[in-house]
Amino acid sequence: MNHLLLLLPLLIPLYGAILCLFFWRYVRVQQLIGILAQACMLIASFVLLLEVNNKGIMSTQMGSWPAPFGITIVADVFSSLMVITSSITGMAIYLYSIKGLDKARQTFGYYPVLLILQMGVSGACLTGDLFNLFVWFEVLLICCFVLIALGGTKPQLEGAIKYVTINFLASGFLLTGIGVVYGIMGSLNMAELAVLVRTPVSHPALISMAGMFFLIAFGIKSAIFPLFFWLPASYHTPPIAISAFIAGMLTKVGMYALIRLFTLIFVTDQDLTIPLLTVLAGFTMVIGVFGAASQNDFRKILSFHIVSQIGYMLMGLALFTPLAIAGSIYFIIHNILVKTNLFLISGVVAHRNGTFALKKLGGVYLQHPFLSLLFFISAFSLAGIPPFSGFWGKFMLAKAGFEIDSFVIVITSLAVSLITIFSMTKIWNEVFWKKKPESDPLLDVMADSEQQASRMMHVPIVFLVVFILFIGIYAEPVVSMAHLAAEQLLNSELYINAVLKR
Amino acid sequence: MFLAILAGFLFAFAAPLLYRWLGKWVYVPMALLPFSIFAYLLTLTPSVLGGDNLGEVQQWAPSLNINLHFYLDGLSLLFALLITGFGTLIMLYAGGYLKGHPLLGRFYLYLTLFMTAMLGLVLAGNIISLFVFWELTSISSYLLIGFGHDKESSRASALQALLVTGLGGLALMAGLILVGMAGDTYTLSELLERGDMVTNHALYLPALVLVLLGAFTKSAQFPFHFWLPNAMAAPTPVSAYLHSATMVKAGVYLLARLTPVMGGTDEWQYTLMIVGGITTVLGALLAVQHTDLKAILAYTTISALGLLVTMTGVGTAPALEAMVVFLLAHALYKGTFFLVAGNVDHATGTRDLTQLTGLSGSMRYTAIAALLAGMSMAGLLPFFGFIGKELVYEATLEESPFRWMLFAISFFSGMVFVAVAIALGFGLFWQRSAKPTPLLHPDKALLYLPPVILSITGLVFGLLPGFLVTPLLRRSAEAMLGVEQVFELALWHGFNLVLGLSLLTIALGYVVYRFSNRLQAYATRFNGLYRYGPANLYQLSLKGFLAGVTKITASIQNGYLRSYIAAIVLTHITLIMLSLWKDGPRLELANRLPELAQLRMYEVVLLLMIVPALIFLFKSRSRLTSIAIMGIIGYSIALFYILFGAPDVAATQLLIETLTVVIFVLILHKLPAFRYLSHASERYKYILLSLAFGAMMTYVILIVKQYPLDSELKAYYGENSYLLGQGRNIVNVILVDFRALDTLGEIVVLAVAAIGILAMLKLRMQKGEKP
Amino acid sequence: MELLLPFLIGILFSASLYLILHRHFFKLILGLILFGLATNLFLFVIGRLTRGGSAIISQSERVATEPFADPVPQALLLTAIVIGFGIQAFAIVLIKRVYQSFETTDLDDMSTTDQIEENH
Amino acid sequence: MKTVILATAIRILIPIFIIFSVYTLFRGHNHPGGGFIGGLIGAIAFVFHTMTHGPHQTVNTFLKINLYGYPRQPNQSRSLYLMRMMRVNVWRRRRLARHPQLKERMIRIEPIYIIATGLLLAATSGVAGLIAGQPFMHAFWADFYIPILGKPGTPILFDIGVYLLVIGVVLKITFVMSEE
Repeated sequence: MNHLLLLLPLLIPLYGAILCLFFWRYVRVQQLIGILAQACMLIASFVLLLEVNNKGIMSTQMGSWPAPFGITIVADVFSSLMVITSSITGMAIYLYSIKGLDKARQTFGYYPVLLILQMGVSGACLTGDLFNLFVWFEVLLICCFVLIALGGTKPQLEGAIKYVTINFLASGFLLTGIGVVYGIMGSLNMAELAVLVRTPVSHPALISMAGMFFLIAFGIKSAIFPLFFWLPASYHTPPIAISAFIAGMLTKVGMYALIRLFTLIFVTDQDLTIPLLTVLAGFTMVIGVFGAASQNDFRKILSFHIVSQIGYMLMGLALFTPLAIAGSIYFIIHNILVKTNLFLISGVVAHRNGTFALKKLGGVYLQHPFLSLLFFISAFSLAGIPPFSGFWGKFMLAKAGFEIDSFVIVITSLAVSLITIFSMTKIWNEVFWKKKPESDPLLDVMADSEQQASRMMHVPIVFLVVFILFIGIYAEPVVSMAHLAAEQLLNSELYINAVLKR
Repeated sequence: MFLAILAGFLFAFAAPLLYRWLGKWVYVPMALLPFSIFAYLLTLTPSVLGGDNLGEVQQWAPSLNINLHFYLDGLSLLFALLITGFGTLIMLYAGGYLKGHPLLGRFYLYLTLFMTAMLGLVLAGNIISLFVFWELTSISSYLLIGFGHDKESSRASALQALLVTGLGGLALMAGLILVGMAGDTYTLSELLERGDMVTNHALYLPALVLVLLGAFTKSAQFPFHFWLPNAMAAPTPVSAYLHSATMVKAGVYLLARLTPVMGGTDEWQYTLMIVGGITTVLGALLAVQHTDLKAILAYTTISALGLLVTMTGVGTAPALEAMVVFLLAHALYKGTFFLVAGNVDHATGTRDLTQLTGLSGSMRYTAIAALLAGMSMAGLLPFFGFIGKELVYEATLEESPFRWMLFAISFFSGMVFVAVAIALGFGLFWQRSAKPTPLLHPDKALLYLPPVILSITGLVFGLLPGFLVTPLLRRSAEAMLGVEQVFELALWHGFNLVLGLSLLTIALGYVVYRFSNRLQAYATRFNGLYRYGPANLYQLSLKGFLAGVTKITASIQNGYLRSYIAAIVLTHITLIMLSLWKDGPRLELANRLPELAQLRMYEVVLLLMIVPALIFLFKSRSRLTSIAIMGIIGYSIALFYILFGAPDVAATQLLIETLTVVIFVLILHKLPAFRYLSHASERYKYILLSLAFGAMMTYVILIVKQYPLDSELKAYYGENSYLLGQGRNIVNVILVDFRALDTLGEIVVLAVAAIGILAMLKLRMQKGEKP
Repeated sequence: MELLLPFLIGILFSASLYLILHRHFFKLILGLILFGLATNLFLFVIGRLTRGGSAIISQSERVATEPFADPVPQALLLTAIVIGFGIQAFAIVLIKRVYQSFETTDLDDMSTTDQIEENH
Repeated sequence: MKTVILATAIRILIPIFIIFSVYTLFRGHNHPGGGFIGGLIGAIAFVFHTMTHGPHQTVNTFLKINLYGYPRQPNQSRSLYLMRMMRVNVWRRRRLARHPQLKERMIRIEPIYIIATGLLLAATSGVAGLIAGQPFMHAFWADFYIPILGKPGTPILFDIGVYLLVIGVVLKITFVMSEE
């Protein structure tokens, strides 16, 4: 059963995508396949999470080749949490896309690409092999390229060119990094590498040098300072259904890889990495939130906030205690759900008002009280107001920081969180509370049928809010799983034994 | 208790629905909720007064040691009764005040949410869950202040309140975490017994600073007092409830709650006394300056809060006793006054003191309530306010180095309170006037009943102090002191110094009232000082912050791809150098120089092909030439792969190169002629950066290759690829068997690329996208 | 040990980066392709080189005999080349579309999505 | 580029290319070659065809199947009818096409479908292992040789999937591009 269970998060979207390709011309059928695949994904990932949570780390060797010679697919709690979060998000995105994305885009491969994107996420989270990780990242990358450019409007193209260039470089760095690792240690299996770095080697500095390649590569992909530039340039350009998923998921997968590698492999030179990561985390938070505070566009504010929140996750890694890493993991999950949801809400608002610019928006509070409530919950979750979900992550990180006397970074993170509150209330004030300004007649045409359609668009938002509220108000299950995940990460023996079957 | 909180939240979210069903009668169920909780708490009172501290635990987040502990002792009972009792009246009052408002349902939602949060705050027995409720009060207060959301000023005030209390909230969170670390528990009942452990801990000082920051922002202490008057943008029921009786007292509650844990040290005492003292005086001063009813009330509230903080800081038994009594008295009369102000505003449409006069004729019951509250506030004899003031004076006159200072502070504020009490309780209504202010509508029962009830309560408590409130207040003071303490409240203490001072206060207060016009005129001269006040500082820093971040962001996210790439590559180089800096291996190139002698022909040839090709590439301005040169470079590299035993790679490289050239030709042949766009100023910088990057990569290869590599993979594949993998071409066996998953991923990439290219060339959105 | 190859790779990296840093997007795409080539070569060289013997088990043998080239970097390289091709093809088409939409070849003209809108 | 000589040359060369590409595909497991290289070789043949003749011509020549059919006579046996149909479609299509009762049906092979088939083959070759309770991509080999093609097994199926996909991808890309 293990073999199948571990592969399902890869195979379901893959077969879904293949089916979609066969029904290339029939959008309705593709929608159906998509929903079906999403439902299966949800179930499969939930079962996987339960299994891993109960039985510990599971692994399966591709092609029956013993590790480290083949490729290992391995699931610990962290990766299962990522997979289930991605399938929750994926479900929401699908529900949204049906009404929220124009038909033209849907006909040009939107569904298969989105499914493959999910496959890439699952692959990146489940693989136990460094080069395979690279491959899955390339899958993610090409899907993002395609999705960001899908439709080819001017801003999209402009965003895409920056996105493509910088991420292509990142892939290059990643590949060179893998080359360096292979050149030093002669293996690609992550568990095997973990063993090798822990045995005395003649040249430890080389390992930390290799680590730097990965830090840069995944740093670019997860948008940490000073490597994040592509994100604010591109994430807000495609239609919301696309940016919501990319914005919610992608950077966090990069963060996943960073956490995985820097707890498993690149742990030898912590005198260097920990201060370095701390500094980067601090700057990422601050610069990201500054950017968000300066923007006046719904989506751009949200995009810059991604950067800022990546800083928090990095902070957890930099503090490097079980609690801190658990905090990071919790934060990642919270952030994926909340960020996706905020993007979706911005999409619904823009769908009704025809714009994302704060100055042209207004009056949503009176027109759509229910949507306002949904936004309020999500926004204040993001801002970390208790009892919503962001609080727990913030709390765990702050506590972990205090426990090892890292006062500066904790105070920074709290200050950043205040500015986050500021920019969320900015959206709230401008979009929801403010009276709608005298609007452009061009923007304001919406037929009744479209109003109906936009009511359908609430469904995914409610779906996500349920999860957000759940992990906020009843945080215990996720928190305890995050603790377990952190324990597994820091106790790399568990991982090594599960993969190498010792 | 848990059920009470839960019911609160349920009712809160049911409020909009109830409004839809019940229309204007929605206030009935909404008032019933706090009333039943009030009644429930009353049933618990005997056991609390008997000395039991009731506790209750609900599991919440046990893996973080955060549980929903509830803890009911005298102090929390006092506050809880205040919250629910006053809450009942406010719910009724709001039903009248906002009758017909389209958003009444939402208003009740926020108000009930707030009430529940506040109740949770005072009942919490775990400091983190206390914090959770604390923040909930902040956001519900935000929503209530911004209730009139059409107005820019409302929104700005709401934001201000949220930012200031949010700042405090974050500090408080940090502080409480530190307290928890110092006391090794978050559970209140345990913490209360570990006072020494906390105060002697190394983290005590930072924890203290952070906790006080939280308490001071919430309770509008100097220099964070400025948000409170602005928060009066909220509808009056909110001002009365949140910004006078309950939420602002949350800070005071926190200080009182933590007195046994963190109190008693010099730092605690001095900070509280100094900040509280400044706030008391400042609030009183500012109150005199204003003529807006709610502003006056807000500033006197600030002053009263300052006095409460000061008393908490003094920390002696009489001081704490005075504090709880004054707190209750203040809540009663100030609440009344706010409701009265709301009535006046509602009925006349104005809140300006100078325009209002002679209302007693038309608003009789409101006038009576105001009179009673005024007498209590002024500290006249049979009222509860009198007891409060007596006790405060007594406490300040205790033997201590600061006694005169403390006395002066409380005396000054008392004087202003008297003046305000006369102005509001008497002048507004009972002063004869030739032209009473006309009313828009007659006084309504729902509007005047709550203040009347409140003010009468003040009178009853004053008349029968021993009977009704003493036990409760005693238990509260004991909760702060941590020891049993017997004290009795009495209305009449006999003729003594304190009574004399009280009389003096009243006399001087009357003088202030008489000359208030002149005082105000005089005070306006100092308006220039506002420029240096914290309110203005807030505005300036907000503006400066926005300008600053815009500038920073514009310079970092400047839109130029090349500067992004330059930054990334620079970071890359820096980090690699950083990692090799310290005890990194040194490159020993010197002893490998002889290898140069074994230079192979092909290496030289390759170099001779590629380097000139690159030079041509830079020089060339024709696209086709560039493409051809790229082809040459690609083919040379393929050649090189052949030489090193990689025929598959070479073949793939060749074919791919061909395809790339084809694609280039198909796609780019219609582009315009090459113009040489360059950036002369930056060119040298970029050349330098590129060289550094190349050098780094070279260095990395050289240094990695300095060490031998024994790859067990190579050996394993060599042995097993035929025997187990059934193939002689090891590379192919790796691709389709050993590492077939890579290949699967790779073909997926290709498929997606094809879809992408198809979509990009075929799908052109004509008009702007539909989001 | 091939001493010149690392330098050649360095030169390739330098050249590609310099091209990428140009304003003209045709140069950008050339730079990207060159960067891909350099990366591939880097991967190949750093996995150690074995001259001559390719990683193919001859008909007479059942296991590979030394010296044979390390097949691992080769396999990785093959995957990387193909992936790189997919991405490059996409990038080339992207450039084409960008040109059609913007009618400029200057990357500096494409900085609108990063700009901050005024709110007043 | 549309010179007659080149066009003719390419038309003649294409079958050779395709046969060679299939050969490369199958020998790849033991000699240099394999799905990728084979696929690329095959695809490049089509690419040249497209460049010289245009995408429509390529589609018409290689990716279009004309099927002919006529309704079954009531007294005709099913098997006989099927035989006839096969004969019509495979051997004598030209001549029988003039038959008045015949209906012509054109099937165009979308390259997307080739891509999908390739992916399906590659993925399913791995699923075989899962069905047998083994890990994904567990290899199953037949124990006999087929001349030229070698030993059949799931990895070979995988390689065929790769081959098809590469052809599909390159075809799709070049068609779209040359229509520009």
